[in-house]
Amino acid sequence: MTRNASSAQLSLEDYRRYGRQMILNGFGLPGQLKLQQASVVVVGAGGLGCPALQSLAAAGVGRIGIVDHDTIELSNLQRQILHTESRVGTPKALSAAAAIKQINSRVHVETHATALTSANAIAVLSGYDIILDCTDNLPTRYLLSDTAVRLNRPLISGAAQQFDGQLCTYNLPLSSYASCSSSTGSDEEKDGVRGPCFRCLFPKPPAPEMAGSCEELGVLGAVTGVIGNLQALEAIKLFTGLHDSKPSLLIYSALNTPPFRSIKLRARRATCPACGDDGAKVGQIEETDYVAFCGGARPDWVSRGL
Amino acid sequence: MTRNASSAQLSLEDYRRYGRQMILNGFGLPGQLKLQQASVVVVGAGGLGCPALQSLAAAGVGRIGIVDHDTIELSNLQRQILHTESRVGTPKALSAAAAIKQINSRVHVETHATALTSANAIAVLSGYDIILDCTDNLPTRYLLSDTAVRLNRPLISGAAQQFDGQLCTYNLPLSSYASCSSSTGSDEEKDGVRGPCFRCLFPKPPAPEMAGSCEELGVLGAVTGVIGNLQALEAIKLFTGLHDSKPSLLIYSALNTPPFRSIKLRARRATCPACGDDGAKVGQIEETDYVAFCGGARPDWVSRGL
Amino acid sequence: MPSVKVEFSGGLELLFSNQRKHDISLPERVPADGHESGRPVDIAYLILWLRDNLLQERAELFVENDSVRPGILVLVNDTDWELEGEGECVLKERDEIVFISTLHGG
Amino acid sequence: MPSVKVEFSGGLELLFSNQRKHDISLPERVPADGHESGRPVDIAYLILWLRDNLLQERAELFVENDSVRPGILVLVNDTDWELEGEGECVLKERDEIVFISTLHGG
Ligand SMILES: [Zn+2]
Ligand SMILES: [Zn+2]
Repeated sequence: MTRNASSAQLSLEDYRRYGRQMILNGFGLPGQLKLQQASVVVVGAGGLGCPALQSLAAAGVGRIGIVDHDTIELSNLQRQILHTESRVGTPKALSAAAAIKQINSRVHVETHATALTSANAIAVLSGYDIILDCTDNLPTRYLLSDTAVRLNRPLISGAAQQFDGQLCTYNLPLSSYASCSSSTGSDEEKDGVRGPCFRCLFPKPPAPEMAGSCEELGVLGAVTGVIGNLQALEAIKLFTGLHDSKPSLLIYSALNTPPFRSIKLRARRATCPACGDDGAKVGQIEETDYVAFCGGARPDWVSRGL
Repeated sequence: MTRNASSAQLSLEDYRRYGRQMILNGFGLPGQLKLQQASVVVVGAGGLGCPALQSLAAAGVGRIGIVDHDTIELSNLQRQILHTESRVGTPKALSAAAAIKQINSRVHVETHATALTSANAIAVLSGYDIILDCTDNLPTRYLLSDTAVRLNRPLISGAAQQFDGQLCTYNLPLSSYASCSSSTGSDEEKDGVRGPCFRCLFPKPPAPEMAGSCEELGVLGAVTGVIGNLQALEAIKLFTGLHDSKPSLLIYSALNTPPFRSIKLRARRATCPACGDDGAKVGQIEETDYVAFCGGARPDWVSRGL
Repeated sequence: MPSVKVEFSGGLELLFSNQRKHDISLPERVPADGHESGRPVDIAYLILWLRDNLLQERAELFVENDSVRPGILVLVNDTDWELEGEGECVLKERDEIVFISTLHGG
Repeated sequence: MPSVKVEFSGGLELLFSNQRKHDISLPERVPADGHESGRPVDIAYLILWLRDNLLQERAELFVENDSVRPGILVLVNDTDWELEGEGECVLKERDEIVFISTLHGG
């Protein structure tokens, strides 16, 4: 997004590789060049991150960051489809990087095999145009939202539990992203035209009793696959200027009829402690202990008989 | 589906591997055993087949057939995410098999690196409980539907073009599949309780002028990823008895608001030449030349300037 | 004058100026010069109205024997029109009618 | 007596007998013994009605200060209730009200 699209080149091999998307209406060579010059960071190389990374790499996003401090366990393979049996025990960030390199060696992949904390979030994430939240816990979700607000980046947030999923792009640029994120627009100009952040919608986390992790509540791999691909699609739409810039929340329930529901969302909240207007903010987040904010360590569900 | 679930065993390793889905409500050990004893055939290891195969293998479907006669080209890698740069030029069926073996070596994979024709369809497909239509052309879609009707199998049909996708399970068992497909129900009993086939809904193919292929019209890889994962989910719901048995068509358009729409479908058509009642069928399909039925070879879009 | 929303999908939008969504106002009853005139406006009439007023090219890809071409699925408020009386389904204010053709790519 | 559809999602269904969808009939106006009685039935009243009539356990996870707990999003016919006047949004026949909590797994 930083270089000028019109001066960039696409190699002959890339014309062949990306031809099937370059012939799409509204995509074309400009769209492919925008992807090539774009950067995205995927936080979490698990159930959501794997399919998202796969689609982003295959589509030719130029630079992809992967943040994950975990190592692969056998119980991950049921949904974390970039990881293989032979890589069990190795860091997820490295495994995912190896997998997407096999699909597309022309993508520049950067791995951050480290836990995201309030101490390093700005440093790790500031080098990327768009952030994908593919994490599995609430404290990191609030940390990502607050960081995305501070960095003025769209945050494409996916979540999946059991048979259900949610998708929302927080801090969405309300005019066309492809144009407003060009080097001519200052950060101040961009500030006024963003959709709600995660905190605008959910100022308070659900009670810890209702917030188990995937490890505790379970999840179906095809559900994370659907949501992860939808996250990649949101990023591609933003990069190429195909996004309609309307903040919405998609909720998915694999066993429901109908399975998908789209919700039109509010504007950002002027009083939001994260993205609100200066002077109108209620509360503050600077010194937030994210884990404590979300109710501390999660309860032990098994011992509670749930 | 042929063996008896209650007598089957799950290895200790599989308890660990599949734990995250076995703790789901309505899934459990019985659900995992049903998947282990199930078989599915995926026709087409391309944009839809790759993500579908990935999810089916990761979830532990016991036996998976892959039908594809094509070899990998560079232009496939933008969406066919099981194939790698190093396997360009090799058969897609073998490449896909190698990829899903790396995820789950316990799945029994059978490759059919051959084109599906009216001469071999029954032989190739009859060995599987459920058929996934991940193909890219109309003649094969009609052939698959007619064959699924003759074999009395559900046909989980995905389609993706440009920014759009469709998903429908044809020939859907209208009572719970997990129970009605047990060895106690005869084929005749099952016959009466199926949803519509592809021909019931689309007795006539669209005009060839409107029916380009993905190669001609283009498609986004994240769209095939979404639909392919939804196909895998349909299969898993059918195998485990979690499907609501209501015939419906899902239409997806990545650029629309809302992007998903679910349609409640009719019953099967008594006059359908494929699945209609004996004596009421109008027309016949026995000698159908599928390519001719769909208007012959497709027009050359490039020369028509489209 | 029921106002209805009409949407084309699966490639059919190509016949209608490549525009998927259309807001349409119809007369309350089928005009006096029409076939079976005077009846309340139904989907059968909508199809002919679309052909005569909105279709840009090649009517034969949309209409056949005064109904839609057999390869086209008609949906009334997210329900297959066959469950709603097909062409005889009378249109109400704010109904959503979707015409789709099957996709076949993969 | 507006009949409305209420749906719980994102784990909130656990508080309501683990049932996601409920069809509910409400009085036309807030009953005489209620706070601000006599006004047309709105979402503020629905929330309290749900607490008193449908909630199975732990009201504090659903209601706080006579409205929903801040972590819960309320949707009226697929629109964020903040765009519809929040609690003051008057209920109409066949409205769909969805209460969701955020998911966080991945
Ligand atoms: Zn905010
Ligand atoms: Zn049929």
